[in-house]
Amino acid sequence: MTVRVQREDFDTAAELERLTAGNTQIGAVVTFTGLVRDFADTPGAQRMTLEHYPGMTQRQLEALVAEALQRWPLDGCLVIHRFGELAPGDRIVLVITTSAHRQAAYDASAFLVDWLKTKAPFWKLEENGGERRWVEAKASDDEAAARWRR
Amino acid sequence: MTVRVQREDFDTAAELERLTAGNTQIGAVVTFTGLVRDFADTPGAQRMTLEHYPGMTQRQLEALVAEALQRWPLDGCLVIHRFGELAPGDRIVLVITTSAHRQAAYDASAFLVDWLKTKAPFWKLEENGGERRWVEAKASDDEAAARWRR
Amino acid sequence: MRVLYFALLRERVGIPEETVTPPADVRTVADLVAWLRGRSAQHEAALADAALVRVAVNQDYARPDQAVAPGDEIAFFPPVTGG
Amino acid sequence: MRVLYFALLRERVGIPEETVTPPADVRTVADLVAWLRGRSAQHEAALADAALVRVAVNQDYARPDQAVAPGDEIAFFPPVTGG
Repeated sequence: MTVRVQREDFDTAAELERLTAGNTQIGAVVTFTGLVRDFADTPGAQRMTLEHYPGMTQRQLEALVAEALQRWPLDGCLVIHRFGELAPGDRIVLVITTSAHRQAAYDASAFLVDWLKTKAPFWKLEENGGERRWVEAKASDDEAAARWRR
Repeated sequence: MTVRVQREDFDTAAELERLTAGNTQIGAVVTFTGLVRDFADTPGAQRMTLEHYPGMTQRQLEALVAEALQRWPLDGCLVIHRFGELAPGDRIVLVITTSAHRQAAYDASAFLVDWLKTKAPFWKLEENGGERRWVEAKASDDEAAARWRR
Repeated sequence: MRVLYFALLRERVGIPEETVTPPADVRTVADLVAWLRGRSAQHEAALADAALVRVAVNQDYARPDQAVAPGDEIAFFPPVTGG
Repeated sequence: MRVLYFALLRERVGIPEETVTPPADVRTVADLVAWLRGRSAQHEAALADAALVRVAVNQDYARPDQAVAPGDEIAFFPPVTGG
Protein backbone atom coordinates (compact mmCIF):
# COMPACT_ATOMS: atom_id res chain seq x y z
CA MET A 1 0.00 0.00 0.00
CA THR A 2 2.74 2.37 -1.08
CA VAL A 3 2.77 5.49 -3.23
CA ARG A 4 6.01 7.10 -4.29
CA VAL A 5 6.50 10.17 -6.47
CA GLN A 6 10.15 10.41 -7.39
CA ARG A 7 12.67 11.72 -9.88
CA GLU A 8 14.76 8.51 -9.94
CA ASP A 9 14.06 5.41 -11.99
CA PHE A 10 12.57 2.41 -10.20
CA ASP A 11 13.57 -1.25 -10.01
CA THR A 12 10.57 -3.33 -11.06
CA ALA A 13 12.05 -6.65 -9.93
CA ALA A 14 12.91 -5.32 -6.46
CA GLU A 15 9.42 -3.87 -6.04
CA LEU A 16 7.82 -7.15 -7.15
CA GLU A 17 9.96 -9.06 -4.67
CA ARG A 18 9.07 -6.68 -1.84
CA LEU A 19 5.36 -6.91 -2.54
CA THR A 20 5.17 -10.70 -2.72
CA ALA A 21 7.86 -11.95 -0.30
CA GLY A 22 6.54 -14.20 2.44
CA ASN A 23 2.90 -14.06 1.32
CA THR A 24 1.66 -17.40 -0.03
CA GLN A 25 -1.96 -16.24 -0.38
CA ILE A 26 -1.15 -14.28 -3.51
CA GLY A 27 -2.04 -16.08 -6.70
CA ALA A 28 -1.87 -13.20 -9.16
CA VAL A 29 0.46 -10.26 -9.60
CA VAL A 30 -0.36 -7.68 -12.28
CA THR A 31 2.33 -5.14 -13.10
CA PHE A 32 1.75 -2.14 -15.32
CA THR A 33 4.81 -0.29 -16.55
CA GLY A 34 4.27 2.94 -18.46
CA LEU A 35 7.09 3.94 -20.80
CA VAL A 36 7.77 7.24 -22.54
CA ARG A 37 6.78 6.78 -26.19
CA ASP A 38 8.17 8.67 -29.11
CA PHE A 39 6.62 12.08 -28.81
CA ALA A 40 3.51 12.06 -30.93
CA ASP A 41 2.76 15.75 -30.44
CA THR A 42 6.30 16.93 -31.22
CA PRO A 43 7.89 14.59 -33.79
CA GLY A 44 11.62 14.45 -33.36
CA ALA A 45 11.54 15.72 -29.79
CA GLN A 46 14.32 14.22 -27.74
CA ARG A 47 13.40 15.36 -24.30
CA MET A 48 10.33 15.48 -22.13
CA THR A 49 9.87 17.13 -18.79
CA LEU A 50 7.18 15.95 -16.47
CA GLU A 51 6.09 18.74 -14.15
CA HIS A 52 3.98 17.96 -11.11
CA TYR A 53 2.30 19.45 -8.05
CA PRO A 54 4.28 17.72 -5.31
CA GLY A 55 1.91 17.55 -2.34
CA MET A 56 -1.18 16.94 -4.43
CA THR A 57 0.25 14.13 -6.57
CA GLN A 58 1.05 12.11 -3.46
CA ARG A 59 -2.35 12.87 -1.96
CA GLN A 60 -4.32 12.02 -5.11
CA LEU A 61 -2.43 8.80 -5.74
CA GLU A 62 -2.95 7.72 -2.13
CA ALA A 63 -6.67 8.40 -2.46
CA LEU A 64 -6.80 6.27 -5.63
CA VAL A 65 -4.96 3.41 -3.93
CA ALA A 66 -7.32 3.64 -0.95
CA GLU A 67 -10.29 3.38 -3.32
CA ALA A 68 -8.77 0.41 -5.15
CA LEU A 69 -8.23 -1.39 -1.83
CA GLN A 70 -11.84 -0.76 -0.91
CA ARG A 71 -13.21 -2.00 -4.23
CA TRP A 72 -11.08 -5.10 -4.82
CA PRO A 73 -9.68 -7.82 -2.54
CA LEU A 74 -6.01 -6.93 -2.91
CA ASP A 75 -3.12 -8.26 -0.88
CA GLY A 76 -0.83 -5.47 -1.97
CA CYS A 77 -0.75 -2.35 -4.10
CA LEU A 78 2.11 -0.11 -5.20
CA VAL A 79 2.18 3.03 -7.33
CA ILE A 80 5.40 4.79 -8.34
CA HIS A 81 5.25 7.83 -10.62
CA ARG A 82 8.32 9.69 -11.81
CA PHE A 83 8.72 13.39 -12.58
CA GLY A 84 11.49 15.47 -14.14
CA GLU A 85 13.33 14.91 -17.41
CA LEU A 86 12.63 11.74 -19.36
CA ALA A 87 13.58 10.38 -22.77
CA PRO A 88 11.72 7.98 -25.09
CA GLY A 89 11.88 4.45 -23.70
CA ASP A 90 12.25 5.62 -20.09
CA ARG A 91 10.02 4.12 -17.41
CA ILE A 92 7.53 6.66 -16.15
CA VAL A 93 5.00 4.85 -13.98
CA LEU A 94 4.77 1.52 -12.17
CA VAL A 95 1.57 0.02 -10.76
CA ILE A 96 1.62 -3.38 -9.07
CA THR A 97 -1.45 -5.10 -7.67
CA THR A 98 -1.45 -8.50 -5.97
CA SER A 99 -4.44 -10.64 -5.10
CA ALA A 100 -5.63 -14.18 -4.59
CA HIS A 101 -7.90 -13.53 -7.60
CA ARG A 102 -6.46 -12.55 -10.94
CA GLN A 103 -9.45 -10.54 -12.12
CA ALA A 104 -9.22 -8.33 -9.02
CA ALA A 105 -5.54 -7.70 -9.72
CA TYR A 106 -6.25 -6.86 -13.39
CA ASP A 107 -9.23 -4.61 -12.67
CA ALA A 108 -7.56 -2.72 -9.83
CA SER A 109 -4.50 -2.19 -12.01
CA ALA A 110 -6.49 -0.79 -14.95
CA PHE A 111 -8.57 1.35 -12.59
CA LEU A 112 -5.44 2.86 -11.04
CA VAL A 113 -3.80 3.59 -14.38
CA ASP A 114 -6.97 5.01 -15.95
CA TRP A 115 -7.60 7.27 -12.98
CA LEU A 116 -4.07 8.43 -12.34
CA LYS A 117 -3.98 9.63 -15.94
CA THR A 118 -6.97 11.89 -15.32
CA LYS A 119 -6.47 12.81 -11.64
CA ALA A 120 -2.78 12.93 -10.72
CA PRO A 121 -1.45 16.46 -11.37
CA PHE A 122 1.36 15.81 -13.84
CA TRP A 123 1.97 17.71 -17.08
CA LYS A 124 4.20 16.67 -19.97
CA LEU A 125 6.30 19.25 -21.77
CA GLU A 126 7.96 18.00 -24.97
CA GLU A 127 11.01 19.83 -26.26
CA ASN A 128 12.79 19.71 -29.61
CA GLY A 129 15.54 22.30 -29.77
CA GLY A 130 13.73 25.64 -29.65
CA GLU A 131 10.26 24.13 -29.94
CA ARG A 132 8.32 23.47 -26.72
CA ARG A 133 4.92 21.96 -26.47
CA TRP A 134 2.65 21.07 -23.56
CA VAL A 135 1.02 17.74 -24.31
CA GLU A 136 -2.76 18.01 -24.50
CA ALA A 137 -5.05 15.85 -22.42
CA LYS A 138 -6.84 13.11 -24.34
CA ALA A 139 -10.59 12.63 -24.30
CA SER A 140 -9.95 8.88 -24.54
CA ASP A 141 -8.32 9.00 -21.11
CA ASP A 142 -11.42 10.61 -19.62
CA GLU A 143 -13.56 7.92 -21.22
CA ALA A 144 -11.31 5.16 -19.90
CA ALA A 145 -11.59 6.56 -16.39
CA ALA A 146 -15.34 7.06 -16.64
CA ARG A 147 -16.04 3.35 -17.01
CA TRP A 148 -14.93 2.83 -13.38
CA ARG A 149 -17.45 5.34 -12.05
CA ARG A 150 -20.27 3.90 -9.98
CA MET B 1 6.44 -13.49 -29.63
CA THR B 2 7.99 -16.15 -27.46
CA VAL B 3 6.57 -19.19 -25.68
CA ARG B 4 8.67 -21.18 -23.26
CA VAL B 5 7.64 -24.22 -21.23
CA GLN B 6 10.36 -24.93 -18.70
CA ARG B 7 11.21 -26.49 -15.36
CA GLU B 8 13.44 -23.60 -14.20
CA ASP B 9 12.29 -20.37 -12.61
CA PHE B 10 12.26 -17.24 -14.78
CA ASP B 11 13.73 -13.76 -14.35
CA THR B 12 10.91 -11.26 -14.78
CA ALA B 13 13.19 -8.22 -14.95
CA ALA B 14 15.38 -9.78 -17.65
CA GLU B 15 12.33 -10.75 -19.71
CA LEU B 16 10.88 -7.24 -19.38
CA GLU B 17 14.17 -5.73 -20.48
CA ARG B 18 14.40 -8.07 -23.48
CA LEU B 19 10.86 -7.29 -24.60
CA THR B 20 11.14 -3.50 -24.39
CA ALA B 21 14.80 -2.74 -25.22
CA GLY B 22 15.24 -0.43 -28.18
CA ASN B 23 11.53 -0.01 -28.91
CA THR B 24 10.28 3.51 -28.19
CA GLN B 25 6.81 2.88 -29.63
CA ILE B 26 5.77 0.94 -26.56
CA GLY B 27 3.73 2.96 -24.09
CA ALA B 28 2.35 0.17 -21.93
CA VAL B 29 3.75 -3.05 -20.56
CA VAL B 30 1.42 -5.40 -18.68
CA THR B 31 3.02 -8.25 -16.79
CA PHE B 32 1.05 -11.07 -15.21
CA THR B 33 2.89 -13.28 -12.74
CA GLY B 34 1.07 -16.32 -11.42
CA LEU B 35 2.28 -17.63 -8.07
CA VAL B 36 1.60 -20.93 -6.33
CA ARG B 37 -0.90 -20.23 -3.57
CA ASP B 38 -1.34 -22.18 -0.41
CA PHE B 39 -3.03 -25.35 -1.54
CA ALA B 40 -6.73 -24.84 -1.14
CA ASP B 41 -7.65 -28.41 -2.04
CA THR B 42 -5.11 -30.03 0.28
CA PRO B 43 -4.61 -27.86 3.37
CA GLY B 44 -1.14 -28.25 4.79
CA ALA B 45 0.30 -29.61 1.55
CA GLN B 46 3.89 -28.57 1.08
CA ARG B 47 4.54 -29.70 -2.44
CA MET B 48 2.88 -29.47 -5.78
CA THR B 49 3.83 -31.15 -9.02
CA LEU B 50 2.74 -29.68 -12.28
CA GLU B 51 2.49 -32.37 -14.95
CA HIS B 52 2.19 -31.41 -18.59
CA TYR B 53 1.97 -32.76 -22.13
CA PRO B 54 5.21 -31.39 -23.56
CA GLY B 55 4.59 -30.98 -27.28
CA MET B 56 0.99 -29.93 -26.87
CA THR B 57 1.60 -27.26 -24.22
CA GLN B 58 4.04 -25.48 -26.52
CA ARG B 59 1.67 -25.82 -29.45
CA GLN B 60 -1.41 -24.60 -27.58
CA LEU B 61 0.40 -21.65 -26.01
CA GLU B 62 1.79 -20.64 -29.40
CA ALA B 63 -1.70 -20.78 -30.88
CA LEU B 64 -3.01 -18.54 -28.07
CA VAL B 65 -0.20 -16.02 -28.60
CA ALA B 66 -0.91 -16.02 -32.35
CA GLU B 67 -4.57 -15.29 -31.64
CA ALA B 68 -3.69 -12.48 -29.21
CA LEU B 69 -1.42 -10.90 -31.82
CA GLN B 70 -4.22 -11.06 -34.34
CA ARG B 71 -6.81 -9.51 -32.02
CA TRP B 72 -4.78 -6.72 -30.39
CA PRO B 73 -2.11 -4.30 -31.65
CA LEU B 74 0.78 -5.68 -29.63
CA ASP B 75 4.45 -4.83 -30.01
CA GLY B 76 5.54 -7.87 -28.06
CA CYS B 77 4.18 -10.91 -26.26
CA LEU B 78 5.84 -13.47 -24.04
CA VAL B 79 4.45 -16.52 -22.24
CA ILE B 80 6.55 -18.67 -19.90
CA HIS B 81 4.92 -21.57 -18.06
CA ARG B 82 6.78 -23.80 -15.63
CA PHE B 83 6.26 -27.49 -14.90
CA GLY B 84 7.65 -29.87 -12.29
CA GLU B 85 7.80 -29.48 -8.51
CA LEU B 86 6.71 -26.17 -7.02
CA ALA B 87 6.12 -24.85 -3.51
CA PRO B 88 3.73 -22.13 -2.27
CA GLY B 89 5.01 -18.71 -3.29
CA ASP B 90 6.88 -20.04 -6.33
CA ARG B 91 6.39 -18.34 -9.68
CA ILE B 92 4.47 -20.56 -12.06
CA VAL B 93 3.53 -18.47 -15.10
CA LEU B 94 4.65 -15.21 -16.69
CA VAL B 95 2.74 -13.33 -19.38
CA ILE B 96 4.05 -10.03 -20.73
CA THR B 97 2.28 -7.96 -23.36
CA THR B 98 3.54 -4.66 -24.73
CA SER B 99 1.64 -2.15 -26.82
CA ALA B 100 1.34 1.50 -27.71
CA HIS B 101 -2.13 1.28 -26.13
CA ARG B 102 -2.57 0.22 -22.55
CA GLN B 103 -6.03 -1.31 -22.98
CA ALA B 104 -4.69 -3.63 -25.69
CA ALA B 105 -1.90 -4.74 -23.36
CA TYR B 106 -4.35 -5.35 -20.48
CA ASP B 107 -6.92 -7.18 -22.60
CA ALA B 108 -4.40 -9.39 -24.39
CA SER B 109 -2.83 -10.27 -21.03
CA ALA B 110 -6.15 -11.26 -19.44
CA PHE B 111 -7.15 -13.18 -22.59
CA LEU B 112 -3.90 -15.17 -22.54
CA VAL B 113 -4.14 -16.00 -18.84
CA ASP B 114 -7.84 -16.93 -18.99
CA TRP B 115 -7.30 -19.16 -22.00
CA LEU B 116 -4.09 -20.83 -20.94
CA LYS B 117 -5.87 -21.90 -17.77
CA THR B 118 -8.48 -23.75 -19.81
CA LYS B 119 -6.46 -24.85 -22.85
CA ALA B 120 -2.82 -25.51 -21.93
CA PRO B 121 -2.45 -29.17 -20.87
CA PHE B 122 -1.07 -28.84 -17.34
CA TRP B 123 -2.34 -30.69 -14.26
CA LYS B 124 -1.62 -29.86 -10.63
CA LEU B 125 -0.98 -32.65 -8.14
CA GLU B 126 -0.88 -31.53 -4.49
CA GLU B 127 0.93 -33.73 -1.98
CA ASN B 128 0.94 -33.74 1.80
CA GLY B 129 2.90 -36.70 3.13
CA GLY B 130 0.91 -39.75 2.07
CA GLU B 131 -2.05 -37.77 0.75
CA ARG B 132 -2.13 -36.94 -2.97
CA ARG B 133 -4.78 -35.00 -4.74
CA TRP B 134 -5.26 -33.89 -8.35
CA VAL B 135 -6.59 -30.36 -8.33
CA GLU B 136 -10.00 -30.10 -9.97
CA ALA B 137 -10.71 -27.69 -12.80
CA LYS B 138 -12.82 -24.69 -11.82
CA ALA B 139 -16.00 -23.69 -13.62
CA SER B 140 -15.03 -20.06 -12.96
CA ASP B 141 -12.00 -20.51 -15.21
CA ASP B 142 -14.22 -21.74 -18.05
CA GLU B 143 -16.47 -18.72 -17.56
CA ALA B 144 -13.50 -16.33 -17.55
CA ALA B 145 -12.29 -17.80 -20.83
CA ALA B 146 -15.75 -17.77 -22.40
CA ARG B 147 -16.01 -13.97 -22.26
CA TRP B 148 -13.28 -13.74 -24.93
CA ARG B 149 -15.19 -15.91 -27.36
CA ARG B 150 -16.47 -14.19 -30.46
CA MET C 1 -1.62 -45.48 -33.27
CA ARG C 2 0.06 -44.02 -30.21
CA VAL C 3 -2.21 -43.40 -27.23
CA LEU C 4 -1.08 -41.19 -24.32
CA TYR C 5 -2.65 -40.77 -20.87
CA PHE C 6 -1.98 -37.90 -18.48
CA ALA C 7 -2.50 -37.07 -14.81
CA LEU C 8 -5.42 -38.89 -13.12
CA LEU C 9 -6.21 -40.79 -16.32
CA ARG C 10 -2.61 -42.05 -16.52
CA GLU C 11 -2.88 -43.28 -12.94
CA ARG C 12 -6.19 -45.00 -13.60
CA VAL C 13 -5.08 -46.74 -16.77
CA GLY C 14 -1.78 -47.57 -15.06
CA ILE C 15 0.47 -46.71 -18.02
CA PRO C 16 1.55 -43.41 -19.58
CA GLU C 17 1.22 -44.62 -23.15
CA GLU C 18 0.60 -47.57 -25.38
CA THR C 19 0.69 -48.36 -29.07
CA VAL C 20 -2.55 -49.88 -30.27
CA THR C 21 -3.89 -51.23 -33.53
CA PRO C 22 -7.67 -50.99 -33.33
CA PRO C 23 -9.83 -52.76 -35.92
CA ALA C 24 -10.67 -50.94 -39.14
CA ASP C 25 -14.16 -49.94 -37.95
CA VAL C 26 -12.62 -47.65 -35.32
CA ARG C 27 -12.82 -44.46 -37.36
CA THR C 28 -13.48 -41.65 -34.87
CA VAL C 29 -12.42 -40.50 -31.43
CA ALA C 30 -15.70 -41.85 -30.04
CA ASP C 31 -15.06 -45.25 -31.68
CA LEU C 32 -11.58 -45.32 -30.18
CA VAL C 33 -12.81 -44.48 -26.68
CA ALA C 34 -15.41 -47.27 -26.87
CA TRP C 35 -12.82 -49.74 -28.09
CA LEU C 36 -10.21 -48.72 -25.45
CA ARG C 37 -12.80 -49.07 -22.65
CA GLY C 38 -13.10 -52.73 -23.58
CA ARG C 39 -9.39 -53.39 -23.15
CA SER C 40 -9.34 -53.57 -19.33
CA ALA C 41 -11.15 -52.56 -16.16
CA GLN C 42 -8.48 -49.87 -15.75
CA HIS C 43 -9.23 -48.40 -19.17
CA GLU C 44 -12.93 -48.50 -18.34
CA ALA C 45 -12.35 -46.69 -15.02
CA ALA C 46 -10.26 -44.01 -16.72
CA LEU C 47 -12.48 -43.29 -19.71
CA ALA C 48 -16.04 -44.02 -18.51
CA ASP C 49 -16.96 -40.48 -17.46
CA ALA C 50 -16.86 -38.38 -20.63
CA ALA C 51 -17.22 -35.16 -18.62
CA LEU C 52 -13.82 -35.84 -17.08
CA VAL C 53 -12.02 -36.80 -20.28
CA ARG C 54 -10.45 -34.42 -22.78
CA VAL C 55 -9.05 -35.74 -26.04
CA ALA C 56 -6.33 -34.40 -28.29
CA VAL C 57 -5.47 -35.74 -31.74
CA ASN C 58 -1.97 -34.82 -32.83
CA GLN C 59 -1.79 -32.25 -30.02
CA ASP C 60 -4.95 -30.38 -30.89
CA TYR C 61 -8.21 -30.67 -28.99
CA ALA C 62 -10.60 -33.09 -30.73
CA ARG C 63 -14.34 -33.74 -30.66
CA PRO C 64 -15.89 -37.23 -30.47
CA ASP C 65 -16.71 -37.28 -34.18
CA GLN C 66 -13.21 -36.40 -35.30
CA ALA C 67 -11.49 -39.04 -37.45
CA VAL C 68 -8.49 -41.00 -36.17
CA ALA C 69 -5.89 -42.71 -38.36
CA PRO C 70 -3.11 -45.26 -37.77
CA GLY C 71 -0.23 -42.74 -37.52
CA ASP C 72 -2.02 -40.43 -35.07
CA GLU C 73 -0.96 -39.46 -31.57
CA ILE C 74 -4.10 -39.54 -29.42
CA ALA C 75 -3.99 -38.18 -25.87
CA PHE C 76 -6.55 -38.57 -23.07
CA PHE C 77 -6.45 -36.34 -20.02
CA PRO C 78 -8.65 -34.64 -17.39
CA PRO C 79 -9.72 -30.97 -17.63
CA VAL C 80 -6.56 -28.90 -17.34
CA THR C 81 -5.52 -27.01 -14.19
CA GLY C 82 -2.43 -25.01 -15.10
CA GLY C 83 -1.74 -21.30 -14.88
CA MET D 1 -4.36 32.91 0.50
CA ARG D 2 -1.65 31.13 -1.45
CA VAL D 3 -2.28 30.71 -5.17
CA LEU D 4 -0.24 28.28 -7.28
CA TYR D 5 -0.03 27.95 -11.06
CA PHE D 6 1.29 24.95 -12.95
CA ALA D 7 2.45 24.08 -16.46
CA LEU D 8 0.94 26.19 -19.25
CA LEU D 9 -0.99 28.30 -16.74
CA ARG D 10 2.19 29.09 -14.83
CA GLU D 11 3.84 30.20 -18.05
CA ARG D 12 0.87 32.37 -18.99
CA VAL D 13 0.58 34.06 -15.60
CA GLY D 14 4.38 34.35 -15.55
CA ILE D 15 4.84 33.32 -11.90
CA PRO D 16 4.60 29.95 -10.15
CA GLU D 17 2.77 31.31 -7.11
CA GLU D 18 1.58 34.40 -5.33
CA THR D 19 0.03 35.30 -2.01
CA VAL D 20 -3.16 37.28 -2.44
CA THR D 21 -5.72 38.91 -0.15
CA PRO D 22 -8.94 39.16 -2.12
CA PRO D 23 -11.80 41.30 -0.80
CA ALA D 24 -14.32 39.74 1.58
CA ASP D 25 -16.92 39.17 -1.16
CA VAL D 26 -14.65 36.59 -2.82
CA ARG D 27 -16.20 33.54 -1.22
CA THR D 28 -15.98 30.76 -3.81
CA VAL D 29 -13.59 29.35 -6.38
CA ALA D 30 -15.61 31.10 -9.11
CA ASP D 31 -15.38 34.43 -7.26
CA LEU D 32 -11.62 33.98 -6.92
CA VAL D 33 -11.15 33.17 -10.60
CA ALA D 34 -13.13 36.28 -11.59
CA TRP D 35 -11.10 38.44 -9.21
CA LEU D 36 -7.74 37.00 -10.33
CA ARG D 37 -8.63 37.57 -14.01
CA GLY D 38 -8.84 41.27 -13.21
CA ARG D 39 -5.33 41.43 -11.80
CA SER D 40 -3.45 41.45 -15.13
CA ALA D 41 -3.66 40.60 -18.81
CA GLN D 42 -1.50 37.56 -18.02
CA HIS D 43 -3.97 36.32 -15.41
CA GLU D 44 -6.78 36.89 -17.89
CA ALA D 45 -4.95 34.91 -20.59
CA ALA D 46 -4.28 32.04 -18.18
CA LEU D 47 -7.72 31.74 -16.63
CA ALA D 48 -10.15 32.89 -19.32
CA ASP D 49 -10.95 29.48 -20.82
CA ALA D 50 -12.64 27.49 -18.04
CA ALA D 51 -12.43 24.28 -20.09
CA LEU D 52 -8.65 24.43 -19.84
CA VAL D 53 -8.45 25.27 -16.13
CA ARG D 54 -8.58 22.78 -13.27
CA VAL D 55 -8.74 24.02 -9.70
CA ALA D 56 -7.62 22.40 -6.47
CA VAL D 57 -8.32 23.75 -2.99
CA ASN D 58 -5.90 22.40 -0.41
CA GLN D 59 -4.75 19.74 -2.89
CA ASP D 60 -8.20 18.34 -3.66
CA TYR D 61 -10.10 19.03 -6.87
CA ALA D 62 -12.67 21.77 -6.37
CA ARG D 63 -15.82 22.92 -8.19
CA PRO D 64 -16.60 26.57 -8.95
CA ASP D 65 -19.06 26.86 -6.07
CA GLN D 66 -16.65 25.54 -3.47
CA ALA D 67 -15.82 28.01 -0.67
CA VAL D 68 -12.33 29.47 -0.34
CA ALA D 69 -10.87 30.90 2.87
CA PRO D 70 -7.81 33.05 3.74
CA GLY D 71 -5.54 30.17 4.82
CA ASP D 72 -6.24 28.02 1.73
CA GLU D 73 -3.79 26.80 -0.89
CA ILE D 74 -5.50 27.24 -4.26
CA ALA D 75 -3.92 25.76 -7.37
CA PHE D 76 -4.77 26.37 -11.04
CA PHE D 77 -3.55 24.05 -13.77
CA PRO D 78 -4.46 22.58 -17.16
CA PRO D 79 -6.01 19.11 -17.59
CA VAL D 80 -3.41 16.62 -16.42
CA THR D 81 -1.28 14.51 -18.77
CA GLY D 82 0.69 12.15 -16.55
CA GLY D 83 0.89 8.36 -16.55
